[in-house]
Formats: sequence, structure tokens, C-alpha cells
Amino acid sequence: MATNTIAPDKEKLLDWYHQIVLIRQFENACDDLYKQKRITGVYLHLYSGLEATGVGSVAALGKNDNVITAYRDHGIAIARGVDPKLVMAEMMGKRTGTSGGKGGSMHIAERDLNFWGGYAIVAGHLPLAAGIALKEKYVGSENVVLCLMGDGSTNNGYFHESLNLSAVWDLPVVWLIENNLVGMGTRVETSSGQPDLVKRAIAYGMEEGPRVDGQDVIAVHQAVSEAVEYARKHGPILMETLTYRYKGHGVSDKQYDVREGFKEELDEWHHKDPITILANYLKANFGDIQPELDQIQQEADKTVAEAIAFAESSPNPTYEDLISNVYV
Amino acid sequence: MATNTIAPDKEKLLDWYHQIVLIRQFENACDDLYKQKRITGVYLHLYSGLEATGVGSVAALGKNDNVITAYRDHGIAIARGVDPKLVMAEMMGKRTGTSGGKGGSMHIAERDLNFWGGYAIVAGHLPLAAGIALKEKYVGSENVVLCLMGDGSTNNGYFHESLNLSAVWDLPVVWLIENNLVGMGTRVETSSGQPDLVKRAIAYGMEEGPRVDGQDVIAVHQAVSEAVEYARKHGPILMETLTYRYKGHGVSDKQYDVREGFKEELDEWHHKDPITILANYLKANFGDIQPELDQIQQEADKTVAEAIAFAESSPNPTYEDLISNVYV
Amino acid sequence: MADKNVSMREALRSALMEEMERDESVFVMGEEVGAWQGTHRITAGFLEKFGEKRVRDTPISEMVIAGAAVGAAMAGLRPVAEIMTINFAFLSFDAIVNAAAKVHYMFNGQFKVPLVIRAASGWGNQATATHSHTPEPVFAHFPGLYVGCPSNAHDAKGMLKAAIRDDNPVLFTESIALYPKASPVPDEEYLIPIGKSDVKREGKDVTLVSYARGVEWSLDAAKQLASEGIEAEVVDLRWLRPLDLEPVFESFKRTNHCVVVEESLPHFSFGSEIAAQLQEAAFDYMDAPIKRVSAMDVPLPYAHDIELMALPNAQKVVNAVKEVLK
Amino acid sequence: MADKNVSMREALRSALMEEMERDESVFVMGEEVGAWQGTHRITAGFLEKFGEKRVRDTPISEMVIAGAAVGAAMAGLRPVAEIMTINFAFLSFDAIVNAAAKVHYMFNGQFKVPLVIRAASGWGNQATATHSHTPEPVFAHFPGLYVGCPSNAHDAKGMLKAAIRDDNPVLFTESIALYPKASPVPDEEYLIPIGKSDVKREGKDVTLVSYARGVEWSLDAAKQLASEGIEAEVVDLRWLRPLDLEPVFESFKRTNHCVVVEESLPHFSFGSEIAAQLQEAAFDYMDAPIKRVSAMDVPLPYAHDIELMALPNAQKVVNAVKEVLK
Ligand SMILES: Cc1ncc(C[n+]2csc(CCOP(=O)(O)OP(=O)(O)O)c2C)c(N)n1
Ligand SMILES: Cc1ncc(C[n+]2csc(CCOP(=O)(O)OP(=O)(O)O)c2C)c(N)n1
Ligand SMILES: [Mg+2]
Ligand SMILES: [Mg+2]
Repeated sequence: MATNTIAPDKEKLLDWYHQIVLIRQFENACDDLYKQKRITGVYLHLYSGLEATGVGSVAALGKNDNVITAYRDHGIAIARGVDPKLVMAEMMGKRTGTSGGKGGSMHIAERDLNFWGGYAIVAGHLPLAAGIALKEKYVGSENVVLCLMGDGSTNNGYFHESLNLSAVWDLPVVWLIENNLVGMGTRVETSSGQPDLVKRAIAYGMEEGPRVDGQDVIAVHQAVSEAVEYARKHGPILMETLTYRYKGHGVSDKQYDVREGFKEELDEWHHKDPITILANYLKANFGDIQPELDQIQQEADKTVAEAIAFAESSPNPTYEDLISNVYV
Repeated sequence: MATNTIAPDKEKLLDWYHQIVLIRQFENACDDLYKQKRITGVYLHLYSGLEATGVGSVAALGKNDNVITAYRDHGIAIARGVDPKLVMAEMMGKRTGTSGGKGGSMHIAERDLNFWGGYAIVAGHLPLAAGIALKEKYVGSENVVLCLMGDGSTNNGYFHESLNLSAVWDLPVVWLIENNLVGMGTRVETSSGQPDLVKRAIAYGMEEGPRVDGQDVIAVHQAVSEAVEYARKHGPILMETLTYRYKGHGVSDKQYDVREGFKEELDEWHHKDPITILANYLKANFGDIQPELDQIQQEADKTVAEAIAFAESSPNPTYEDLISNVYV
Repeated sequence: MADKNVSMREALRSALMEEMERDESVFVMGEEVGAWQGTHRITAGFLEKFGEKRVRDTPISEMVIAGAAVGAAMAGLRPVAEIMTINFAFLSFDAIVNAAAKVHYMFNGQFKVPLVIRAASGWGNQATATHSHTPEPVFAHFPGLYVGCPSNAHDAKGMLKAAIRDDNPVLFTESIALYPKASPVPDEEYLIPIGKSDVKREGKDVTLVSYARGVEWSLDAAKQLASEGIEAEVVDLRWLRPLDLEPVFESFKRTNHCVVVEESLPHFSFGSEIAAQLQEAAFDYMDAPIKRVSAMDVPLPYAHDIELMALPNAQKVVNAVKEVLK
Repeated sequence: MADKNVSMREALRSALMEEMERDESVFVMGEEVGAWQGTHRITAGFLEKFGEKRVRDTPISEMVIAGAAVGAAMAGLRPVAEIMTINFAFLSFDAIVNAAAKVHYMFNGQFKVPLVIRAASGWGNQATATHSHTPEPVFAHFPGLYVGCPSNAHDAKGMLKAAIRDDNPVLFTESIALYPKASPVPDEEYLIPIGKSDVKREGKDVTLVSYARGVEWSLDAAKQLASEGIEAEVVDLRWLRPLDLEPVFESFKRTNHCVVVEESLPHFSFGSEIAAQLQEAAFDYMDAPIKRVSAMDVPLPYAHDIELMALPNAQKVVNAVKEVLK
């Protein structure tokens, strides 16, 4: 089905605003819940700061298109329409979670929404994306795959083999690098001989897509919509959004809350906050919209509160769950 | 130490001619010996047709520089100065072989010549090359590593990770793709999204070296000498030679001798035979040189005959050899 | 119809061809499977018959061959991915044990992975250290994956068909040494269920437990032993995952003696697991320790005669049997 | 000098630091080992002390981290490459088992590979299926490689130093759960030779065989058993390659009962090998079958309470001991 690439209307913009605010609120809640030990484990990677990339790119997809990402997946799940209740339940390892509590924070998926999940082996989901795209091509559909990945994953062998295969097989994949400038602690300039990551498309004779402002949901949506159209018609394309994560890499990061030495960079990026940018755009174009924005904020708070309540009142998995689904 | 990049003199040219003829003769002998079951096993990959690349590139190295390659390694070993007797003994799995008969055709090496060997996992030797180059840089030497690889290896994860690491660490490596147009049966256009393989340097912000005529030993020597100088001063460089193998991929190739459908291509490349090209150059520049060339041919025949005699009269490895060198 | 004598190569080829004829969603991908007709000629003629869509040549990219096959399987196709030889599956190791074997569980059953990864396995032909592996036990260590290893043409056909029709990921290895070996194969269709072992020979004196090429050594040894009045029972496990050991226990309880035969390296391997389970399941029936005949514990060399010293064979099995019986 | 109580993390850190101070050719490379101070803080302060030349941050490229370390070692350096967690070593699998473990043999001793690959190992912290491996037995399957797995701070320091000074490739795994655990470590230098196991507790009634984190479970179980009058001997193998089983055989010949304890998956694993060798070496001393306490045979889940059901613990060891003794 065709994807709309005309300038988004107010309704759509408010919907995106709602998604971004909801994700931010959800991640803030996860942060608190982890500190309160109501979410446990060693891995929790927040999407705070990157929301515009997830919301804008996923919004460029049709309902039959596909999306897959890495472990930093809560925001993508919510943007794709996964019920925050089920996501939060998964965060808490509950039986009602998207993966029945067996996947956790890094492995949210919703088959019915063609959200193929979050994966924790860096770049390990790229070949899966190629395979899902192969299926679409094989059955002659027009559906594409949006594969989000971090900047750090582009230095892995999986990246090379997957992008090359998608090129020689003309697979309908939008390879989208969420470039937040850093892996865990290693900066792109330190880890990539070619820091201009989209240029790596040349190595595969692949369409070199744009490098867009990842904080501006409208810009992201526009660019990804064009990339999606390209992929539908011609095959793979590599693109990049420039974005930033406010927190440390994950909860195991010694600088999870206080990121020493990054104060200036943080300030700079907070000034480019996806919520602020979109709010300003809405105010500039649709007059006094603040009441609506406030209401959206309240709805988001409510949704997250309900998600937490649902999750905490949900049952834990049982021994039966432990031993099931090893095999079909 | 510096490498000579001025136009090669007669003596050097005749030396190269001798090496090329010797390699050709050696490979022809291997071919016969295999058919006579005097060389056995499932793997035997001849260098016939590619000699100018091996001889010209290795000639660009100083004695303290390093060279490493894949399983198509006989020619590289001989070009680096490994005694053909020891190479042939290895082919026959004899105790006197370069690897004591434990390595065989694909694993010739001579530590004393900084020939780090042939490796059979496609692209598996690339990270080793990076590591050897790291040692040179670590100890502050000026030595470089010449890493030869096939076109097919450039689509493997090892290629991506090794070239990227060499770029971010500025390692002194000349990455030389012996592009003989095909893997086993798969053509470069089919396997590589970017068939212009040197362009892959861009993905690593690496110096993009030339794509040279791999049949012309003088051109190869000149280009690799420049690449070596570049690597010594600045770090890694990716270059390519266009060449061709006359035989099938290896003895297990159904089209090892008769390469159906490739008659025209074969003829075309036989017209660009490294021996003919160099012989013509010598004749054009140094008058009636045929007698010297004939004598070189005879010497090569003699060397190979002696190598076979040496190998066949050498002892087989023993049970002691079987169980030794598992650990230091 | 009368059974025909066909090679394991031909049996595998017809199994794959019949499944591709039967089900549009079955396709093959891998290095040189198409234009080149398959390194081991299992897919000879396939490109011509099924076309480029279903017979897909890949670059030399084992990570994505396995990984893309996982994705295609999750999405509903039934890929049969060929890794040219099992040695190169070490480059697919993460994709096989950490993706194929995990996604069904990790996402609580949302995704199925109806995938078969075929690979030629085994050594003894001077392929040298990096190309001389039979690491099936290493892969079988990981739950979520099935591992099948046929010992003859008949089993190969029925097992491969079952693997292709199953909704779980299957690593299917084929002994290079067995490809040319012929045995009777029925014309009519048959499947050999995943996880079903098979008694290849009955005997009362000793139980030989093996799979794949080891079964051949075991049967040869059994012949030789019979001529000396020792009747060996030979159990072919066929699948390392799931392991069907009931017939082994049952046999051992009669013979009270066992030798495990494997082409693989000796440690943390097949023989280790069989011996460990057997001593636990049938302790009261042990008249002697369980012996293992395995590859020698060295990287494998090129020179043929020392390579053969390292390789198991029927005589080594015979010797082991005599030890446990004495 | 009196021993100090230090954590295994600190012991490993000082071992590595002392070796780098001692030998210019020793250096570390890996993801986040430098500026980030090491994911598990083993290299905290190293970049500042030794500089970028000897403390090398790498891209997320496990194939070349292991492979380049092999090349650097062949060329004469002594790399200590860190693979952040053993799970990612599946991407280095070929480089470790087919390069590091093979080049010395394949080229008949022309090259040495004085390499240590360090990796954090183990699970039980909700890291989920792809990040919850203890696959040491899988790597130990391959000759040419050494595999070391310390069970406490004291051993960790002496073993890592020995590994760094050895001229063979060593895979050295460190149990994440043990990093914070403290035990007495001498001030003066000491080495723990490769391939030397250690009796951690003496006892006459049953032999517990384990390594790494399993030793902790075994010792806890032994305490509990002692309170019930059962004296367990605990043998810590320390190294899975080479395996030093003499003390196990010797112990078993006195206790006649054995339980093997491992954090790894149960099949084709550590317990399998120990049980197989024991029944062969000490058959006449077996009063009961050898039991294994291992991880449950499933991919590991996220939810903590079901994860803990799958994880071995002291109580499971106690129960197994009582079974073999009854
Ligand atoms: C193959 C592999 N190596 C290492 C890790 C450990 N690790 C987890 S996330 C991460 C950094 C990834 O950075 P990037 O791709 O930029 O994603 P981001 O976290 O910035 O979104 C690393 C090294 C892993 N999970 N998988
Ligand atoms: C990782 C790996 N995959 C597959 C193979 C089987 N194989 C051996 S050589 C070869 C083709 C290599 O082609 P290329 O790199 O162009 O080298 P050439 O033989 O042309 O010199 C293949 C696929 C292998 N040895 N290693
Ligand atoms: Mg990043
Ligand atoms: Mg080639």
C-alpha cells in the first residue's frame, strides 16, 4: 500500500506528539521502577532522547510493512502500537508481557503488528531483517522492512554481510542507523574508519540515503517515507538519523545518571529535545495548542500509570512457562 | 627500509621472469602429479594465470616486510623465496615440507621469510594480517604487511571488521585483492553489490588504491610499491589486481580442466598471459634475449624436477609428528 | 515397487527436490548451490528446474546465510540453507545457536523457525586442520535446535524430508564419506521422524552406539566380531537432538557392555554424553566400563597416513569391544 | 606478608596490571577496555596508566578482536583480548577454535600463539537467552586451546598470570557472579600452573567435581551436608583444558560416589565428560551412578524466579548427593 509523504496534518502531528510524550513518560517510569527494584535485571536501555527517530520512522510504514530493531526497543514497540500495558508487563517479567516474561526489556515483539522484536546481539538482527525482506520479495508483496540499528553495529561483520546480501538480492529494506554518536562509551569517530556512516552504502552499490536530524520527527518521517518508497520500488537503502541518548548506555553504565564530561553535549541536545521541537512547531502552526498538549501529557501519564498497575497485578510465569516453547 | 620504485632494470626483470616461469612450471607439475596420484587429497588450488600479481607484489616488499595469503599460496611462497623443494615436499605431505607435511597445499608458510602462510577459511587470514601489522606498529618498526585475498573474500564479515580495524588503528597493511573475476563459480557481479571492489575502501575512510592490470608484472610491482610506501607512512590501503585463473577453482572443481562456457574468456586471458607480456617487454627493450629466456625456462624445469625428486625421496611424517605441536 | 539402490548423494537430492515440488515455500540458498550445481552436487539441476527465485546463490557470507535463513523462516518460508561444509558453520555459530535456536523461546512462541541448515561434514581426506571437523555434538549442546546426522541413503532421504517439514530449526549434517555410498531406497514416499533412533543390527554380546559415519565403522566391526563369535548390536541414534536413548538402554540391559563410536573429537563430545547417561540409567547392568572410540585429540593433519592414524575405523572398534568383553 | 581479602575483580585487575608492568609485550584490546574503564572494570585505570598503545579500544567487531589478537600473538606480542561477555565469543568462534587453536599445529610449530582471550561468563541475572551462556565445555572440545575458569579471587590471580605467560592460546572465562566475591590473596607473586586442579575441601563420603561458580555451590552444599554428617570432598578442576582428573579419580576411589556440578547446559558438556572418564577410570570403585547437576536444558528466560528454577544451586547439589548415597 502507498505511504503518505505529504506534509502531515494537525491530527497526525498530535498523534506523534502523543507517542513521543508517551515513550518519554514510559522510559522515565522504567527508570524509577528500576531504581525501586520493581524492574530488575542487568539490562535496561532507555530510548529517552531518541523518540523522534522511532516515532517518525515507524509512522512512515504501512500496517503490512515490517519493523525490527536492537535491544533499545521500548520506544519502537510503543511507536508501532504495542499496548504499553504489555510492554510494561514484559519489563517486569510477567506472564502477561509481550513475550510472556521470557524476553524482557531487550526482547519485546508483537507478531500481529509485524514488529519482529528487539535483539541483543549487536547487529545480530540485521540478517533477520534481510530474511524477512526476502520473504516479502519471494511472495511478491510490496511490503518493506524497516531495520533500525545503532551506530556501533555498523562495524560488525553482520552489517557487511547483511547489507551486501540485500544489495545483490535487491531486498526491500530500509537500513536505518540511529546514530547517537556513541556505542557504550566508544564514539563513532573512534570505532568507524568512515564516521560518515551512510557512505558505507557505496561499498554495496546501495542507494545512499540521507543523514537527517533525528530530533525532528517531521524531518525523520519525511526522509524515511521517501526511503520506504524507494525500497518498495528499487530495493535496499541506507540512511541515518543523528540523535542522542540522555541516559547512560544502560542501567549497568557507571555513568547511567550522571554522565561526567558530557554536560555541555547533554545541554546542547536537550535544547534539541524532540518534544520541544515538535511542540514549538505545533504552536507556530496551529495557534494556542497548549491545552491540547497538556491533555496529551495527562493521557500519557494515565496510560503509563495503568500500564504499571496492570503489570504489577499480573502473574509471574510458571515452571510450565519455563519449559515451554523450547520447541514448537 | 625503503623500497625501490624506479623502473626495474634488466636483471630484476629477468629475475621476475624466472619466478613467473618457475611458478607456472611448478603448478603444471602439481597438476600432473595430482593426476598421477603422487599428490593426493581434495584440495589443490593452482596459481597458474595469476603469477604476475604474486611476483610483482611480493617483489615490492623489503625482506623485513610481511606477506600472508589464502589457500592459493604456492605461487606466493615461491615468489617470497621459499625453496620449491620444501613446497613440493609439503604438497606431498612429507616430513621435509615447510609444515612438516601437516599443512599441505593450502598451508605453506616460512616464518624466517616473514611469509605467514596460506589459510583456508576464506577471509580468515585478514584479521591475522591486521594483528601482524599491529605488532609492527607496536614495536615502532617501518615494516608493512601485504595481505593478498580473493575477490570472493571481500563479502565476508572478516573483511569488514579487519579493514575497519586497520583504518581506525592506522595499521600498515596493503590489502591486495586478487580479483580473478570469480569465487568458485560465483562471479563478482553476482556476489558483490559493489563490483568495483577497491571502492569498498570508502566504507573505512581508507586510501582507495588503484585497480591494476594483474597480468603485467611491471604494472603490479609499480602500483604495489607505491601502496607499500603509502602504508609505511600513512596506514592501510586497499588495492586490486585484475587477473584470471586458467584452471578450475581447485581439483574438486568439476570443470577443473575443461571449463565449459569459458572458452572465449580463457582465450582472451591467455592472450594476456603474464609470461608472454613480460617476454614481449624484454624483447622490445633488450634486443635478442630469447636465449636467456630459454635458459631460464630450462633452469625452472630443472628446479621443479629436483623439487619433485627431493619430495618423493623424503620420509613421511610419523606418529610422533601427528601428536606434536598441538601445544608449545 | 522394488527399492532402488541409490547413493546418499542421490537420496538427499531427491528428498530436497520432492519437498521443493511439494511445497512452494521451500527454497535453497547457499554458496554455489545454483549455477555451480552445488559443491557436493546435492542441488545439481535445481537452478534449471526451479529457477533463481528458489535456488539462490549467495556470497561467501556464512553469517548472513544462516541469519537471513532464520529471518525468512520466521516470516513463513521454509529455507534449506546450505553451509558448504560444517567447518564454515563456525562463522554462523552465533546465528545458529543464538538466533535460530532462541527466537521461538525468547519471544514465547510468537515466531516459528522452520529452517534446515544442511552442511557436509567429516574428514579423512587430507582437508587439514581447519577443514576437518565433525562438531555435531557441539551444536547439539544447545536446546532449541535439532541436529540430524544420517548414516545411509535410506535414512538420509527420510530424515531430510522430516527436517524440512518440521517447524523447528534443524542442523542437518551429511558425511562426505557417505555421499557416494549406495543403499536401497523405496520409491514411495516415507519420512523418518525427528528423534527416532534405529537398531541397525541385533546382537546379544555388546552394544555399539553411534551415528553417521560411525555406524559404518560399527557395522564393519560387527561383521568382523561375528566371525569371531561375538554378536554386536548396533544402535544408530540418527539424531543428536533430540536424543533417543531408550533403545540403547534396552539393548545395554541385555548386553551389559557398550562401546560408543564417533568421528568427532573425544572430549565434551558425543561419547561423553552417551557414557554419562548410560551409567546413570543402567548402572546395575554394567559389567564393564563404557568405552569410546573417537578421533584422536589433535588438530587433523594433511599427510594421509598420519591422518588415518587419527581417524577411527572398524579395527579400533573391534579392539575396544574386546577390551570391554575381557 | 599477610594475605589481603580482595574481590575476584580486584585480583584479576592486579594480575593483569602486574603482567603489563612486567612485560612490555603484554597489552589489552577489546570493547570499552580503555576510556570506559572496562565493562566489568577489570581494566579500570589502565588507559591512564599504560596509554593508548597498550590499552586498545576496539569497535564492536568480535571476529577481528579475536583474529587480530591471534596475528599479533603469532608475531610476538602477548595480547590479552577481552570479549565483553562469552556470549559474543560465538562471533569469534572460528577465530578461536579454527585459528588460535590451529596455527601452531598446522604450520608444524613455526608459529606460537601466546594469547589470552578473557571473557565474562555466566548467568542468573536476567540477561536472557542470548546473553546467558557458560559454554566453556564447548570451547574445551577443541585441542590446541587451553580453557581456564577460576572459582575464586586467589585462583583467578595466579591462573591469569600463568595464562598470560604461557605460549599457547588460552580462553579465560570469569564468572560474573564471582567478580565481587572476596577471598585472601597473598601480596607476593604466585602462579597457578595451567592444568592443575585443586581439592577445595576434603571429605570421605562423596566427591563433588566442579569448576568456576559450581565450586561455590559445591562448597555451600558440602557445608550443609556436613551438618547432616556427610563429608563431601570438593575438587575444583580450574582448567577444562588440560583436564587434570587424577585428584578426582584418587578421591573417588575413596568416596565411591560422585556428583558433578556445572553452571553449563547438561548435554555434551562438562558433566558428561567427567562422568564418562570416571566410569572408565574407576569402574571398580563405583558404588552408585555418577550424577550431574547442571543448568536446565532450556534457553534461559528473563523472569527472575523461573530463571532461578533453571539455575543450579547448593540445594540441588545436596539433593543429588543424597540420591547417590541412598
Ligand atoms: C556482538 C555484541 N558485542 C557486544 C555487545 C555488548 N553491547 C551491547 S550494546 C553495545 C553498544 C552498541 O552501540 P550502538 O550500536 O551504537 O547502539 P546504542 O546502544 O547506541 O543504541 C555493546 C558493545 C553485544 N550486545 N553484542
Ligand atoms: C568461510 C569459508 N566459506 C567457504 C569456503 C569454501 N571456499 C573455498 S575457496 C572459495 C572461493 C573463494 O573465492 P576467492 O576469494 O575469489 O578466491 P579464489 O579462489 O578466486 O582465489 C570458497 C567459497 C571457505 N574455504 N571458507
Ligand atoms: Mg549508538
Ligand atoms: Mg576469485
